[in-house]
Amino acid sequence: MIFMKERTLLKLYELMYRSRFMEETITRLWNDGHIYGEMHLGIGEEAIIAGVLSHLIPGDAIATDHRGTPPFVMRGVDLEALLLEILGHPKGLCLGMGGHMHLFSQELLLTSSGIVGSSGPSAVGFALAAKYRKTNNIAVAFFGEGSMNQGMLLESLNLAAAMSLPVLFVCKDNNWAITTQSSEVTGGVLLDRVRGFGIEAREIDGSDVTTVWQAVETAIPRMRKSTKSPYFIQANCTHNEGHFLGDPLLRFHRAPRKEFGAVTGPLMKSVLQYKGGRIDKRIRSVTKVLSLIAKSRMQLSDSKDPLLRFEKDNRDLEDQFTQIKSSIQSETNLLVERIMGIIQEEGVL
Amino acid sequence: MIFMKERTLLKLYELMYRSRFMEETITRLWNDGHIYGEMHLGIGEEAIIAGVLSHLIPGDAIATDHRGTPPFVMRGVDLEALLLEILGHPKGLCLGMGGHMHLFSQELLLTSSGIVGSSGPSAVGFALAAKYRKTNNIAVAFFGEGSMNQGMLLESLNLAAAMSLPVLFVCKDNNWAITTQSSEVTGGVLLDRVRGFGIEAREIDGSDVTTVWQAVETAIPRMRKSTKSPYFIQANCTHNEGHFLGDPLLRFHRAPRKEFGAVTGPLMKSVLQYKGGRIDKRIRSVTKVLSLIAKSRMQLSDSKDPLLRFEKDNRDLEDQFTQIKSSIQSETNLLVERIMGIIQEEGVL
Amino acid sequence: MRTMEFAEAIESALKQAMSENPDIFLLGEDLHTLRVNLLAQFGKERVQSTPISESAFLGAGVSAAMAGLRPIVEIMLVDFIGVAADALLNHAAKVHAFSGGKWSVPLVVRASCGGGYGDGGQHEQSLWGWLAHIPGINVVVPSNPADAGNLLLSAIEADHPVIYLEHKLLADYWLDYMGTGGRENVTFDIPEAGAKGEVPNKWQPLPIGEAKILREGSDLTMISLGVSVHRCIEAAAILTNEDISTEIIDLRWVSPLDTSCIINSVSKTHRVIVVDEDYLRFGLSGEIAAIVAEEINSKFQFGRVCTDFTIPFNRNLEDNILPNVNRILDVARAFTYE
Amino acid sequence: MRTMEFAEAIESALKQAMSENPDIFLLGEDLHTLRVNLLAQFGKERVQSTPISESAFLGAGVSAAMAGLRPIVEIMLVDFIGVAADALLNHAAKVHAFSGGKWSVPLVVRASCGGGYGDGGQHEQSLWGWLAHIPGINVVVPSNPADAGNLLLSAIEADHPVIYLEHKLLADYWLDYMGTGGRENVTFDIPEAGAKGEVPNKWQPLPIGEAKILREGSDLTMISLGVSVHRCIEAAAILTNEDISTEIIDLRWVSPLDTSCIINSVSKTHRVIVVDEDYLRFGLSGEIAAIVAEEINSKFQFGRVCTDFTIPFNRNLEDNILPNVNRILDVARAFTYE
Ligand SMILES: Cc1ncc(C[n+]2csc(CCOP(=O)(O)OP(=O)(O)O)c2C)c(N)n1
Ligand SMILES: Cc1ncc(C[n+]2csc(CCOP(=O)(O)OP(=O)(O)O)c2C)c(N)n1
Ligand SMILES: [Mg+2]
Ligand SMILES: [Mg+2]
Repeated sequence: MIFMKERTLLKLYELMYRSRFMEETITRLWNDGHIYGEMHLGIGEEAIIAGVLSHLIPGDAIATDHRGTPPFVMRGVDLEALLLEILGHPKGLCLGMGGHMHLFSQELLLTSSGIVGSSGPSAVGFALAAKYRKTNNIAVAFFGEGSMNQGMLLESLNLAAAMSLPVLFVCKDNNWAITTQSSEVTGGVLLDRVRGFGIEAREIDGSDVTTVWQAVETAIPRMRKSTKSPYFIQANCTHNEGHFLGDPLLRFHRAPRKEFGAVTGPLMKSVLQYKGGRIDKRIRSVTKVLSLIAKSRMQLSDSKDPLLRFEKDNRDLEDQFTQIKSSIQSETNLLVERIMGIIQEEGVL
Repeated sequence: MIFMKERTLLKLYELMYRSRFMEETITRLWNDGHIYGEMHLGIGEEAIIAGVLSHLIPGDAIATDHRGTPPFVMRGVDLEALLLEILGHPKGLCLGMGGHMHLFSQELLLTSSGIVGSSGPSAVGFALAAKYRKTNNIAVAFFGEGSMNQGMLLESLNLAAAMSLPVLFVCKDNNWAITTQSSEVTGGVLLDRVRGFGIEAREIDGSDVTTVWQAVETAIPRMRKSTKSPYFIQANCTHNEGHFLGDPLLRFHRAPRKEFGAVTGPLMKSVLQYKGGRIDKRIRSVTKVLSLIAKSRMQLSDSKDPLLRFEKDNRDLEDQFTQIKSSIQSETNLLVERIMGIIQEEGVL
Repeated sequence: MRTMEFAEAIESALKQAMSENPDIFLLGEDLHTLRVNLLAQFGKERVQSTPISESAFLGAGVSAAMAGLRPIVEIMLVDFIGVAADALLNHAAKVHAFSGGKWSVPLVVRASCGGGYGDGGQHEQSLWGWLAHIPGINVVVPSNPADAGNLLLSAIEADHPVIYLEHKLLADYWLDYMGTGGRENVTFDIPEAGAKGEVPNKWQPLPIGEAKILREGSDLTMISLGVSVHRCIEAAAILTNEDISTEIIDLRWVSPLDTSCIINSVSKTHRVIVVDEDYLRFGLSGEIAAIVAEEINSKFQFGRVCTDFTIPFNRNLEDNILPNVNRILDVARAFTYE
Repeated sequence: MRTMEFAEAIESALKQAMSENPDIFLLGEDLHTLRVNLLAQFGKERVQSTPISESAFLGAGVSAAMAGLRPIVEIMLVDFIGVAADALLNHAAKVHAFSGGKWSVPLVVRASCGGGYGDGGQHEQSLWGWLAHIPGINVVVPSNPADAGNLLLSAIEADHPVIYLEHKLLADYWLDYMGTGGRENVTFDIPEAGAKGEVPNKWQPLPIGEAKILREGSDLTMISLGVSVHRCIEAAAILTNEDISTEIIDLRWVSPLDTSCIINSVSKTHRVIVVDEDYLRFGLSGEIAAIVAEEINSKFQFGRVCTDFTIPFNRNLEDNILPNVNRILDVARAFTYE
């Protein structure tokens, strides 16, 4: 096992739990109808984000994807401003203009975007700026494995390699892209692909924060040196809320009777429709869909939960963990109270 | 050495020479001011094109890049229509609407495009159609090595692999993209990159038509089978007219006095300008530019010319070659005469 | 006649078309779930799921159409078309012209569009005027179930590229995915007549470029499409009480525009408000002004209610940036009526 | 005052700007040759050559600008912007809005544009109206050397994204590369006053969105930009002989449009012709009609001379698709003059 200072372990736990509790809070607010539109959480990715962010220094930039909340929380954005933003409040971080997919902090060089793959070019540009200014800063791109088929991300791998830029590409691999299993639409092996661009790459267990921490600890110092270069980390994870809150696949497992009836009616009608494909093909299609729904259940499992795992691996720190948790909880709950106050008072979302 | 039937060798020679002589004719017409705009030739690529096309069957599709003329000639497009099109004449293949970068033949499933990388998606779509229709046809994409950094081409590698489509990707590698040496802006090794997408890939000498012929002979049958898959060939070549007719880099070597003066004046002025970068950087920049110009000279060499090479390798066929040449020459010359007649008569280009 | 919801109508028309023509197939992300019923009926060759590679698969759709098939390529949200714009701009739109009219591209690009449900500025754009700027492409935007089905057939049967946009406030599954997520405590201003309505027993293609007069009037012409036509209907009802008689044109086709329908109406009313959820400038509303100005030989009053800014996430701000009834009324009331 | 050619002016202004502000750097394909003089003066950190990866390096330009630098990202020909449109549509244009106005993107996108030299429909587009449709981006198109230099400074100094388009008929090196290729036996209709002219000794940014009246007149307003303003000047001279007094506005900025300049002029003339090399529909010409119709309380005659089709390769066809003097005269003469 990797040797890490207790202080570091506690710091990592704190980062992860703060993000987790914030997103659980967001879930509650979303369920209560206080947040409109989609809500993509980073629950399940905390080990990856914390393991990376704990190595960053001031001036490093981070480009996130549609799951921007954890990096924003862990990088130290004012939580009240962040939560207000996610609620769409005019006093939010972005005056309510952005919402959870379009969070921005100039001060901390943090961006996000709802366009798949765009964190690649974005991180490349920040790294370019760092190199141009001859600082030792780096830029991190967070994205999912599904994004690895998006042209601009592939281009940005090459661009970072060809221009020798200090970009840490972090692929959070849950093997799902909405309801597509990425392995079914991805040719070859991602790490080979990345190495084919001349970038050093490594696959790690993204549910284990100490593994992530250690991998990044090795990677980053080289990136900061005067001979810059990009680095790529592929880290597995699971989103146990599925793609977003209210994920239609997961709804099956959570409210099977209601959902199943709504879907299988039209589905069976389609299978039995007079015109169409050969019956074996139809059956194969339905089987495929059903098996997809079945597979989506895996996401619900807690076995890959980075926080549970960390707690289990560090039983000796249990007391401290409990303390961290309760202080974060009460902090966050107070925050929510204050915010709901603001919202109620001003009467607008 | 590969054993090939004499008939095949002569056929290959005929294909190559017909294209060569056509493009030499085009060069003349362009030099005489009968053709407007840019003119990208495939001179130097003939071995690659002929080696691939000689294995195609009716119904196979070809997506070309900005150097579409050789595939159009070799695939058997009506040469009068083709040449009239390149001249922009309303009686041309595309009624004068396209010109050499936008040639289209629906009958022969031949397309071209001036947008770098677009032959990738285009070939994928044709292959998709072939597979959809359960034919044994394939689709070929021709593109340069510079295009290997364009997102849509990278995406199309993955798409072909993931969907198991019979696409033959042919990368014509001259290591130049206009005035950029592609190796300087390309991370890693192209073949690795391609294999990383799960595509079988091979590098060959593109100046030797028998090598190309043999490689494609091995690749294609597997692609036509019911278990479809893409294949990638990287074949080197040289364009001894540079990027296009009137290539500014090559003009240096052809009219050094005139061009050098015109360029070095402002260049030296810039180097000596009061404000700017440190003097060593400036000198390094100029050295870089001069060395680029020097390197561009390599393209002028005949040593990689596929026709000369083929003639040398097949001295025993010299007489037949001479015969083929003279009959193509007289055919083409007659064609040009006829066409110039049409143009003069109708008074319009 | 039967009654259907908007998305149901699209699916029903697709089923009819796919049953009749084996050359039609679908290509796009997540189609095994988004089009699960079609998958169940037609099998996976006809409903193909792709990686997140819009520029490759839209480009592939162009050449598959050139090969004689009738691909319907889905771009989930029209906002994402930016990553694949070249396939439209330089390929789909140009092959017919480049080939001297000899080779056509019978491609349908299907995408969801529009806002009003709190998803932010990268997911709620309309962009129909932007896309229609490119010569060689048509754009169609249905506003109700009957049109949704019939116009889809028009798009499929056209021998040139047609972009078919379905508004997320009308298509229930989109709104469920992107807006409610299965919740019952969030609501949106869904125009009922757009979300559900009578549809023909057999789907029939409508003529390309034909607008529809939803309401006749003599004082004022409102020209709109998609969800906004329903805002116009609401506004027109209010204006009736103010003695303003409103004619409403549902364009249906952004391109080609039904110039004569527009001209006829404005020749009568001399007042026109374009209500267009796409961006204000350099788009549809301007084009309509130009057409009227070119063709009408007398003074007319012109106003427009469009989206003039990046769409905010905040629901209040969003509702005010997108065309709404009050903004329409403001413009209508600012006109002079003799 | 000194005299310069169009491209020389741009380079000269760039030299001035880059000397004064170390945050300015260039990013794009082949810059080591296209910008060789700047490379020689400033070194390779300031003039960076890229692979053919427009979406990545334009996207990178956006964040480099967000990091406080002043990147000038070159897209060789504006026609190629389709492969990188997302970076403009959803990023460059939106960061300022999304961040609640807190984070700006001082990015310049530089590209060549325009036709008239026989390069075909994928290399001769203008697209300025297309790009200007997106809120959050400005577009500028100079028509002469003095403006070319000064407006480049305006673009660089702006704290938001500006697309700077240089017409290939004006910029000699582009025409040499793409049109003549060193030949002396092909000629093009290059407007002399656009290709060469007096320029200030020190470049000065001009106000953003300020048009320029090139010629005063009372019967007819021609509104144009880029090469087409010179076609207008030619047409106006001919119209003088027919007793038609023409006012010519060189917009310079497509976006923001100089609304008051347009309104003032048309209020006087009541006749307006937009001469716009970009595509006819859903673009600049329509926007101008809308602005006039919104603001002017009387009848006006409106006509436009634009590009209404994929640009043909054939030079004759091309010359007739692009705005030309005869087409301008036709429209002007079809107006009624009391
Ligand atoms: C260019 C583009 N195409 C499609 C989408 C729709 N979309 C949003 S998230 C997503 C899946 C992304 O998968 P992945 O990158 O693995 O991230 P994950 O959601 O699994 O974290 C898709 C297809 C989009 N936002 N942008
Ligand atoms: C998307 C796009 N970007 C840039 C260009 C300009 N351009 C035309 S050809 C070319 C170089 C292509 O290099 P390569 O693919 O190696 O082909 P080669 O010319 O060497 O045969 C470039 C950059 C273009 N046509 N399209
Ligand atoms: Mg994923
Ligand atoms: Mg090359």
